[in-house]
Amino acid sequence: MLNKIVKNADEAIQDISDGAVLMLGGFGLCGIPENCIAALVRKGVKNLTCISNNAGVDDFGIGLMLKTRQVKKMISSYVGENAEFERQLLSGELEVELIPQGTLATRCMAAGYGMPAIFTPAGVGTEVAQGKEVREFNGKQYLLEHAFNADFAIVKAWKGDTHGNLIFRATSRNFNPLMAMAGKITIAEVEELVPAGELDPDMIHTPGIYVNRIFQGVNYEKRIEQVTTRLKD
Amino acid sequence: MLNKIVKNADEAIQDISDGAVLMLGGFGLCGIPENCIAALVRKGVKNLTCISNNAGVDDFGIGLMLKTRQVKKMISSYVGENAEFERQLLSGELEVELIPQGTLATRCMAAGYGMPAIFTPAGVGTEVAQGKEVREFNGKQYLLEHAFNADFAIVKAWKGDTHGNLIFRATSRNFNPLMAMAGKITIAEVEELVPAGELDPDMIHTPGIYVNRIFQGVNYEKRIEQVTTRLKD
Amino acid sequence: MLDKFGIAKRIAQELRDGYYVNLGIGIPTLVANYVPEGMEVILQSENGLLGIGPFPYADEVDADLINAGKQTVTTTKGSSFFDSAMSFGMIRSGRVDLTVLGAMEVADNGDIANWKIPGKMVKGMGGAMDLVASAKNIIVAMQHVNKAGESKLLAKCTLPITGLGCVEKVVTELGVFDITPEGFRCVEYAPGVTLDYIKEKTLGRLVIADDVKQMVIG
Amino acid sequence: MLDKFGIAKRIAQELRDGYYVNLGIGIPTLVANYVPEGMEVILQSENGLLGIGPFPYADEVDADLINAGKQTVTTTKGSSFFDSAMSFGMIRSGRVDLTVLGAMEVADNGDIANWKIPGKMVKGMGGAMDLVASAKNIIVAMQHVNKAGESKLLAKCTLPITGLGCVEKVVTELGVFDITPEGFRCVEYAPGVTLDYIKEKTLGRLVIADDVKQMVIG
Repeated sequence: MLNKIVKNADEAIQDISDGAVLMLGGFGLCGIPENCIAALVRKGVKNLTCISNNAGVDDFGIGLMLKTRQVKKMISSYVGENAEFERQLLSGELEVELIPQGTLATRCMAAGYGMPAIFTPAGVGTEVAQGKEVREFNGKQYLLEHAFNADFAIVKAWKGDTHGNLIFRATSRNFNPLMAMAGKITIAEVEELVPAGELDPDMIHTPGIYVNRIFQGVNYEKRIEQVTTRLKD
Repeated sequence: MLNKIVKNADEAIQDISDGAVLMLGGFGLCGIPENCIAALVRKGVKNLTCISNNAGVDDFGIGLMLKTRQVKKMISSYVGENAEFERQLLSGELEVELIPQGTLATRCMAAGYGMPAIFTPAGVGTEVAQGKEVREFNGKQYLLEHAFNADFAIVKAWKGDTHGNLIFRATSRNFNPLMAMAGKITIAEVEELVPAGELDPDMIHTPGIYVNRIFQGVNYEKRIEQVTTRLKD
Repeated sequence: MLDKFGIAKRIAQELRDGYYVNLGIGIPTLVANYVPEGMEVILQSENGLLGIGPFPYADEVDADLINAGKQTVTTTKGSSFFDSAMSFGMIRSGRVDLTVLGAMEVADNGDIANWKIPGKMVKGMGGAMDLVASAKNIIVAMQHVNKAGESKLLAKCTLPITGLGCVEKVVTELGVFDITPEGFRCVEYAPGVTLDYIKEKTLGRLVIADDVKQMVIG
Repeated sequence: MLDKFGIAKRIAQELRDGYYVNLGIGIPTLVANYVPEGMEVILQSENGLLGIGPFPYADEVDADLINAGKQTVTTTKGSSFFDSAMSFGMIRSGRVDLTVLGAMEVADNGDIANWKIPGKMVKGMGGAMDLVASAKNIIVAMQHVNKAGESKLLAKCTLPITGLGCVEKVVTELGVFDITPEGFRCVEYAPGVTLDYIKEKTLGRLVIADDVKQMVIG
């Protein structure tokens, strides 16, 4: 029997140890693996390298792991929403590598697709290009960027089945399916876990082959950074 | 108003002219753009370069265009099902470039993703590597393979909407969404064309931005190469 | 002289029916409010949405549905969701017809700086470097001068570069400027603004178009 | 000596619970019939399916649902469909646990030739070159000798190569051979086959394992 199901986040992350390189899905606070982040804080694992588009806010998302000083290095495209982050960065406690968002996404995809490196024009002529190989194709310059190499990918999906197949909802998809393909071990937390056979095989975003562990998450807060609304006419 | 809808296959392909480079979706006879192939035969356009995983059979699929000598060159991974193909190849009437199936797929994806080239281990040490750059990453060798550059991509989907969004069914998906992203002009024929808003935005395989023309196909034959069945107990 | 709404209105005149458009945060976002009547424009959000709708009613707010500015939004008929690699794939392969961005500085060769001020906390480039390196048609929406009154239209960017030679057009409160081999080419000036004032406030090479005219905004 | 079903049965012993497996056309496909009771193995078809089910009943045949051999198939519980790039992505990134392929020749260093015979019509490599270049665990299922009685286990492939140093194990009608730095290492011989006969029919370097034993198949 395929056995990918774990009881909860604590069991899912139990072998993540100090110094691990993690990928964490989500864009802002949208689609983040809330349960696993909470479990990582409980476990107190340290010196983590976190590859994630953003770094959460002071009291939510990866911000919770920053507060407890568990993160050694962030690899992100945008980190502006977090005062504690800024303090640690300026004091030198935290290392930060900023990379273009499309490059971040594509380096995840490259890992999942077994491509060791990709070419992107993003960052040519900027400080992002420092130390990187530049190559011209058809008169345009591209940077050579390498696939990520992460010990664990931790993603959040809307629905999942016991084979590890995942379906994401709306813009909470973002980096999640890319990271799901890219970790040496992929952990998926889902809002609803169903038996294999209940999801339409045409509608699966991440085939189960990429997912090593899956569990039904609990108590999703799904915090919103900026609630913007319009008035009824 | 977005205006991607064309009446039929003849209108969809009307500006494809002699010498064009075409991508045609499908694996074997599964998921091939039957209507557009028929229209290309009617139009009689010649000297085509066809990028397609297979070359059809004698009397169906791209085989129909081979019979009428419209194809100058096939770029495929497997072409074994076609006697007329073999005759033209051996007589030198037809050029054939054989490339590994994963390389074919990834060179389509590269075009759709704006990546000028990709690295793949497929073909290292074989005649496929002749004249190609070999590069080592992490102790493993890879070939540099370039994105395709096709004038038209012609794909077949199950459902589509008036914005050009596409959904594919079962294994008729294959190369179709990749080629849909890769053509300078993308033409989609669909079994069912619905108004924008009827397809679930989470379940769209090809976002409409990639599709320039769409029409509801007719009279799908959907021929099967090998009907294999089992007996009821 | 234009306010930020005027800048957005003027940029909206660059929209064409059926365009796929990516609007950056700030003034660019406002452009969505001035799509001409009867025109269909599809907004791309690089976090994975084609077809951004208006803000939701209070009872429609959905934490899973945000734009690249992390604001809650809605979908439109014909919307689609996709992952971030496909999102930047469509940007990189030139499928987005128009990109509107803010900037701190633009050089007269089309270089842009909009992500980092030395000495200040760096928040990151987000998708800006991908957009400027890939999009085929980039309009910058920004103030002509900074808070110290210094020109942001320069001969050479002084801030760290976001992308090289990529900007097509700049719209400021003073006018509309095409990037040409001769530098900024002023093709329109805002109501109440003189060409001399524009010359005074522009540090990069500036040429005035023969057919320069006063901007008309609705 | 084994027949093709025996070869498939022996290879089925290499399956492990939860394995994702890609089976090539021919003898490899037969392996699916011998998955041990109670074991769950998920078959990948490189045209875009995880979870290949049995052939359909006549009234279930679906033209949109075929395997890489272009035969009509069915799905299983937990199946998923995907495009060809993702399919080879999962192969290339090493997610497929076991790949079983046919071959025309295998060299004692693990090189494989299985796509082209000079002078004959070349049908193409299909996905074979991707599979052999990427899969981490490749077993070749083939006849030990060709129709002319010549060994297909060679010191060096004479036919055009499909991939270099990639084969882990060869199962033929005569036995089971691991690829090792010393060449083919015979670890099992088929019932009714002598080691001398195997030596006679193997042209590449051959070593006999100390613990070589007769194959046991159900």
